[in-house]
Amino acid sequence: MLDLAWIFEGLLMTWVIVPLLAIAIILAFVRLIIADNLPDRVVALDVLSGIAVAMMAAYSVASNETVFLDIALVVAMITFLGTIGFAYYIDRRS
Amino acid sequence: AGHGESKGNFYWLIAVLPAACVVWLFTQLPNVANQQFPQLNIAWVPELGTSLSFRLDGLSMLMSLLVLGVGTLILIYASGYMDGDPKIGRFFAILLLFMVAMLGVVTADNIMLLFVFWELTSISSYLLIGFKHEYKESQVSAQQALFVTGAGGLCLLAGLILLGNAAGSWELSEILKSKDEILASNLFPAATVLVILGAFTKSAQFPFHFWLPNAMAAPTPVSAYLHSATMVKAGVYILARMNPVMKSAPGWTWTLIIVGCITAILGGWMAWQRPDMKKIMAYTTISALGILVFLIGIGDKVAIKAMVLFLLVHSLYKGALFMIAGAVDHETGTRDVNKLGALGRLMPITFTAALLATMSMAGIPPLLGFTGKELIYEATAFTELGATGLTVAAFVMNFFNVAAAGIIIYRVFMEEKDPNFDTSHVHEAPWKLWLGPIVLGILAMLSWLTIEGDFFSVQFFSPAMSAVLGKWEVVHLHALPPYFNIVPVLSLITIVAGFGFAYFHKSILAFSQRLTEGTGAYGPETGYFNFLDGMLDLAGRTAVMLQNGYLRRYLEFVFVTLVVLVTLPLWFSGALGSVQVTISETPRLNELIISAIIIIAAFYVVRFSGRLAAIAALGVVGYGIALLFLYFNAPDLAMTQFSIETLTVIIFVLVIYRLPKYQSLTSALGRYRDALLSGLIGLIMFGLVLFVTSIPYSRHISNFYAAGSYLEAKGRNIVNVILVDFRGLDTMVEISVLAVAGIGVMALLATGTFRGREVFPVIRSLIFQTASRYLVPLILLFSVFVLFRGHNEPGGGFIGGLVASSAFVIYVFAFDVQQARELLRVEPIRLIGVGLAVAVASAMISPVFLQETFMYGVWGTTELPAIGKLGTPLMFDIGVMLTVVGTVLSIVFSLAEQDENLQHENPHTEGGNV
Amino acid sequence: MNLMLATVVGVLYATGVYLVLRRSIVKLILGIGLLGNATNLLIFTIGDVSRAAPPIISDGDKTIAGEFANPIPQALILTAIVIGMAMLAYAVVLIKQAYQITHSDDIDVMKTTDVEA
Amino acid sequence: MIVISPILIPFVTAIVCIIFWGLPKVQRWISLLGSATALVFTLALFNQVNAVGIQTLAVGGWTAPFGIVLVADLLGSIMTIVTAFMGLMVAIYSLDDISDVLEENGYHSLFQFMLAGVSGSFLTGDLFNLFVWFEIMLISSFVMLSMTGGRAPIEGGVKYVIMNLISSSVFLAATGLVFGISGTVNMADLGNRLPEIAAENPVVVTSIAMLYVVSFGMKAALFPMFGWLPASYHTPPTAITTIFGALLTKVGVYALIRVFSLIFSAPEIISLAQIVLLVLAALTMVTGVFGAVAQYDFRRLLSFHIISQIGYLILGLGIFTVDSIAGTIYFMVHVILAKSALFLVSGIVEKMTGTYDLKKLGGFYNNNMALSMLFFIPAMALAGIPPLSGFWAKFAIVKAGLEAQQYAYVAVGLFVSVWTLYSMTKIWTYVFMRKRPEALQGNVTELESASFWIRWAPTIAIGVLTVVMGIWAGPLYDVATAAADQIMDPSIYITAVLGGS
Amino acid sequence: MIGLLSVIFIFLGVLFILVGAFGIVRMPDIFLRMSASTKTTIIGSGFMLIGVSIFFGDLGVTGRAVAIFAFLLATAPVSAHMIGRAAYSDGVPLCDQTVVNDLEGMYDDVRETLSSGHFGESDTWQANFIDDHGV
Amino acid sequence: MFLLIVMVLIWVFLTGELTLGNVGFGSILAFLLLFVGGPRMDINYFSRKPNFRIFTYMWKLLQFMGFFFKELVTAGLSVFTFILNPDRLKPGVVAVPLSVKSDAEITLLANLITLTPGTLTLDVSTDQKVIYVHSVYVEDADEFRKEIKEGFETRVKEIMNP
Ligand code: NA
Ligand code: NA
Repeated sequence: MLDLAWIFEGLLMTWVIVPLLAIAIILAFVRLIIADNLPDRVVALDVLSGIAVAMMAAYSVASNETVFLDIALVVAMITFLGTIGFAYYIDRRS
Repeated sequence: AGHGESKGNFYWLIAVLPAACVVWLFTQLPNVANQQFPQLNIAWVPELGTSLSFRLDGLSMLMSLLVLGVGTLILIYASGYMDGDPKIGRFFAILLLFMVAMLGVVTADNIMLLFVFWELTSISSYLLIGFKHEYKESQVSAQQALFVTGAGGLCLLAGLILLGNAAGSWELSEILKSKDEILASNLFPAATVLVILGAFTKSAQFPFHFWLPNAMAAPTPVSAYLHSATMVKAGVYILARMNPVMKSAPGWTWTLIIVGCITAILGGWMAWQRPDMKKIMAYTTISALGILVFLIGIGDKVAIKAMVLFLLVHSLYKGALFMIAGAVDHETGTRDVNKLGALGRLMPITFTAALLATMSMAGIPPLLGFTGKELIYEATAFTELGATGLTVAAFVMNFFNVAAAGIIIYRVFMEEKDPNFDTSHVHEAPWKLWLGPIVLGILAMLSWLTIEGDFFSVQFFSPAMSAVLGKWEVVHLHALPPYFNIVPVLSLITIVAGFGFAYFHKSILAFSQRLTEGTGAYGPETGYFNFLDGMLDLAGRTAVMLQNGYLRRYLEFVFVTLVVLVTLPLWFSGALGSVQVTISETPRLNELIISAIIIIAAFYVVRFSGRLAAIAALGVVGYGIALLFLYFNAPDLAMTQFSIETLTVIIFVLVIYRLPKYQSLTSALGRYRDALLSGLIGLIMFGLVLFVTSIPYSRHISNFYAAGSYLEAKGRNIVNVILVDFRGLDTMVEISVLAVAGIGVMALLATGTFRGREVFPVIRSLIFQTASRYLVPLILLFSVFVLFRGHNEPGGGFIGGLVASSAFVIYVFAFDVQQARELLRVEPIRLIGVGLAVAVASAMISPVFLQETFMYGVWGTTELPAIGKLGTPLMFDIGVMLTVVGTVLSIVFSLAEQDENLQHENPHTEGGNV
Repeated sequence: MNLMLATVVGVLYATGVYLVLRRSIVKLILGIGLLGNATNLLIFTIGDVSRAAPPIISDGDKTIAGEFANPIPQALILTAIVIGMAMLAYAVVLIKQAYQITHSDDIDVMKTTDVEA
Repeated sequence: MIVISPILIPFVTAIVCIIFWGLPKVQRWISLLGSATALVFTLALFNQVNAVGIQTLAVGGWTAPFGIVLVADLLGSIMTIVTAFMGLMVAIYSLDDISDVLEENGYHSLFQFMLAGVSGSFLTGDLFNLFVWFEIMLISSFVMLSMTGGRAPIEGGVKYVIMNLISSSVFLAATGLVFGISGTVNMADLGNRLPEIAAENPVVVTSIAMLYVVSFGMKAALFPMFGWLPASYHTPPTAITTIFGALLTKVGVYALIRVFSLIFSAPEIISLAQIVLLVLAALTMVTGVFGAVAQYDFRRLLSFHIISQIGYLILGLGIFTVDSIAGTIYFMVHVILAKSALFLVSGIVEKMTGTYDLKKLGGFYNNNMALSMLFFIPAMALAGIPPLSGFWAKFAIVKAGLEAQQYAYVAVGLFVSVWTLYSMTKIWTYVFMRKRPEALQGNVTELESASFWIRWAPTIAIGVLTVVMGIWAGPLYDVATAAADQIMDPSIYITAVLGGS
Repeated sequence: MIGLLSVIFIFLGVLFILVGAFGIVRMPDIFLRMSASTKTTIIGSGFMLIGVSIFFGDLGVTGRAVAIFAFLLATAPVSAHMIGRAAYSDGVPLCDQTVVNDLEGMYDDVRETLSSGHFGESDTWQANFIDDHGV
Repeated sequence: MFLLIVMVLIWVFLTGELTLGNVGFGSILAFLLLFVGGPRMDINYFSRKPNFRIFTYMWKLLQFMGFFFKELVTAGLSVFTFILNPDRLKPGVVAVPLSVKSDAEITLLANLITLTPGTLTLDVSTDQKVIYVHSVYVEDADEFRKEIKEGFETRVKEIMNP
């Protein structure tokens, strides 16, 4: 029973949830590519990193490994810094 | 020449040394004659077959006597000639160096030892030719002589090595016994050619002869000693030495005969046209050297006999003549035969000496030169190699020698001087200058007189001749021809014709000089300079082509090399057929999507026209790779990749807006070419990855880590245990790399200039500032958490350090560097120092306190909350963390600080694009 | 899987090399960044990539049970990433200093040390 | 522990220097003390290796192939002696040559880190660890090269940095690939495993070996990948040029020797590698010396000579016999000494005249006999004139080459030797023999006493060694041969590291 | 059952994130995109983290999930604000549909200030407002 | 003090280890870190009023959080609608006068605004009198201002001034 549940979840996670997130990444990436100004790209990058955090949460369930949550925490924190850095740059050049 | 005040000097006393050696050599003559050759053998560089082994056989004895005997006289002479020259000490030093070297050449039994001395003679010759170093002529001539003899020396080196290898021995005495082995070697011809090249350059044989007349730029004692009596004979010596073996080489005989002949005749032809006494002597020296080679070429017993005797004869008279030229120059201030004349009365002793020398040169009894010339004719007149031709050649050689002798004695000492030339102050040279020539003249006479005695013929001459001949022969020389044949007739004709020519030569002088100059344009010296210029030109072009200043070109060279070399094995093995490719399991959708995004983003890094857009795309590549790491179970890696990528972006951001906008600079063709090249590299790496992943992977070490990580190294996160324990040394160096990067950035910014594009001040955000105040302690707390759990879960000192530094970097962005510094309280460099010290200290605990090895992990026993056991790896990780914080902050602080200074000091400086 | 990763590696190398060969100094440095990523991914790919568990020993276990991802390439790449970042950081600042001297994005301007003026 | 001392001492010295940040005068003495201590320990290490055999140290107590192992064989310990010696000499020379600003910005710790990197490269028995040592050596050199600031050091630095980063990338990729086929980066373990793998996959393994040729070749400044060297080496202060010229390229050569003798020695690989190395060596020698003769800058000329001499070293490696490797080892030590002495002389000349431009110099033969000899002897050593060090070096390689029947390459070597001699006489003529140009007359400053001895003492010491290496070549060359014996029989190394198996 | 519950939460989270991602592609200007993305990212992650916590049912995991969420909550609006003001001062245009822009002309780059305009200066406005709305 | 407690709590959350030892360790750690970050931080903010009533405050806090999460989910759902109907947007930037004064209050308000439906804080005026808010749907600017002030600003005041 538990095994079946795990298979169900595993399949769902691996073949539905995670790919859906990957599609979200594609969308954000498309924004990054088609953007015609830098702030737009930064937004896209910020969203990308947010999705990455979500991806890690999902992946921790998919692989039954809590360690991926740790990465999510670090990534959430560090990508904040990245966004701030870009914003600083945009401020400085304008 | 020196007209300085003669203060007198005692350098001549040094001559006692060679004189004493001469005496000792004389005591050894009987031993040599009994084939009891004195030997000395001391190991030197056994692995390279070189030993300090000397052997004094007949030929060595003859040469040594010349080197030391003439050397003795030269030292005395030089003491007079160089009197008053401030550099006389230097001169004697080099001269003595040469003497030792030359003595070494002729007495060495080990061929490499011989070569060592050989090269030393070249170098001392270089220094002596360039002795008057401020003159362009000296500089060029010295370099030329060294270049030619140096090149020849290298040929000789190769030849000697081949010879030694063929013979299986490096000792001359052994090599000469191993004739059969040497002849059997297929490298023997090559060895012979190389040895001949070495000898020809040294002994100024055509077409390498041109350096010798130019070498007359040296002070006259040098010309007398090196460039006539001794050093130039080294080439002849080596040919004579090798004669027993090499005469069997194909082409040896005729190469030597023809080259010797050309050299001898050419030298003679050039000699009589020169107005400079020293140049006349130089060319006749070339001529004489040609004769010696020519005789070795003929190679039969008579020829060798003639060769050995002529060698002695020439050294005696030519050494004397050079000294005389120097004496004349010393007293009159010129060596020009057109100006000089009638010196016989003013310098009677010198004249006497000159008379003796020129008579010997012309082959007139009672001087040794007479027998010398007799033997030459005897060698050619009865040879089986074409007596007529060779005899005619010998006649021409001898004719020019006689003519030159006549010109010197007649034009310098006997004919009227140039009326415009003032000789009122001219008087006899000091004794130091005439002693040498006189002694040599007397010796030439004495030896002729005693030539039939046992001492000369048996003890002195025969052993020398036997050495060249390769078998022991005792000969008895005759002062006068024992029986009548064509030889004395030839001798007589030569003398008459030669002197006659000397007397009348001025009438055709102008014409011949024009002829010589005309042909000289096609001569080997022109060739030499053309070669030199050509090579220098080629060198310059090569340098400019390769070192063109364009970094892109350098990189293209590298990448092309990479493509060629890495694909080389394919071409050699024939095909890809030998390579197996296995495709492992199918990728999942999300993996494919991320991979596709990485690829597209990578292309956009190339395509984007904005710099920041490109950096953003690069960030996507990095994040994408981090996700791949995540997918394939590398949590630490994913975490680090995310952090590093972000940090890189920050650094780019702090730097890049000062950089100019992109320009499209490369031509379309260039872009296609680069695209092709980079595509090839990509393909190669793709292929290598595919091939390598198709080879089964060995997990022997991975399994060891998995088994030992917790039980032996007390950590559950195997990656972290590898980093701080199994491969802790890597990490220790890695953090030093970080530290140095930090120091480097600080140093660059400290010494660099502060100019850049115009920037605008930042309006600080209240919201951000307030938020950071609360975030910073939380982030710091989190960083400590990451540090402590690293050993068992993803994290560790490195990530912890990055997290901690991010807190301070946030402060830089929210407030300014000053406030961030106040928050940190210490200089980042101190953190680096302490961090590294802690890391090293953790590694040193075991060796210092426990007699264990470096970095051996030691663990405490008490379990602490959230941390677990304390141990040196944890301490190491703390060191890592401190170093990382120090480095990141030293980089970010100094960059941001420069940024702020720029803003405050000169907000509107024009920098901008060019 | 190896085919996919090898493709990514190949593309990263190709784009990296292409950028490194540009005349623009900024592109040059971006190229270096890409090459660094390419190399890290290469090591990762050839080190027996696996979808099994992360190389972490679970609480309570003494050794790792079952399949696990190969920890060695991970550790090697971690070291390489850090070193790469240090190098890149230094290079970026150096490039900046160079620009402040030459006032040009064109690397071809920088040849005074090779070609005598 | 003595095995790690040549690395640890400079490493710790560097760290102590950082701790004394802000006190450059204190750092000076620390640096000197550290350098001197390192020299003592390297000698002791050599002594032990020579007496007992290869010494190993399993760092952290993790035995090979699981942990990182440091291995001191004869070659490694010889190279660490040279490193420590040159370190000490240049540390002394730096006291006068390095400006206060550089000292304040961490010169001493950078210098020591670089030495640690070099020694680490010579002693590590682990391929990836070698990469790491390379990197610390490189980044320290990056900073030292450009920290003076100004156009030339920065421009030179850009080329140096970018090309070395590419080289490191290739090294890392190659090491990754080697790791991928074998599962190990321990050199001895690789030496054990790779021959078998190479027999099954000759093409792949040989291609990977070629990546090492590219990477180490770049570091060693092989044709046509040497562009970074002449672009940069003449730009920093002389002390820095000297230590770079002495050690950095040699680490590349050392690495080539190590990987091809120990790891890629399988016949499938080495047969092709030999051809590649020989061709590259020949081209390197020729282009290097051509570059040299075309120069009119003292240090640029010498820089091109570094390249040319690297060609000789690789020639020895390419011939790949015990004799040729012994020659390469001897040559390496010789060329480090001779070239360094010349660089140091160039620094003395520059200090006195303010220029490195041959066209502006002159007159030293007349006015400064001691300096002339200080130049002439190492110059002749470099040109291979007996009985100085360079002669034996050249002779050994030529002899080995002829014995191995590589006639064409030997011919190239000899040809280049002539041009080496030529270019040395070029400097001799311009700087020493000829009359001082008028612009320079009266503008030559004699060094004050302290400055004089700081510069002269190390220069003399190195110059004397070129003579000692010539005169005392017998026993020294025996050591080189013993080292080469170890190199050419990888089983000695493997057994020492992995134990008898 | 717990598994199903967690999957539902996670799925909800993914849905939000997907919508947010659509948002940044579809919205006409950067401010609207941020409006869309900031919230969806936080909510999406929040739901997912709830799902994760349920799935593992472990205090440590829940703690970390809460920490992540809290951190996102604290940083995401700050990021949005920083990008937003940067974009505005960088001159990124507001879309054509924009009806009002009170920020126009308020930034003073030379004095490095942002003016509050008549909204801040006018006490009367304040007073009127208070009168009208009785705050 | 407040921050110290928060930090200890977070430490316990992170480590997932609710033992006396760990709490003690976390406290020491938090104290040390606050010592590092201390002077720059407004740590005395919450101890300004000595007559602070903890249970009342906790209740207010819970209320506040409930309101906030409700708004947050509403915000998320509203995104659904406006993404699907981009044509019906009426975006604009509105200046909202502030009655809250302290940095912390303004920041909290600004962040809350960003997290609520369709709004995004762009900046705060230098004199801290006005907050500029971007909204996806501005029918009436004054109405919008009112919503902000009545909704979040009031609650922020309450929660920050117990
Ligand atoms: Na005359
Ligand atoms: Na770690």
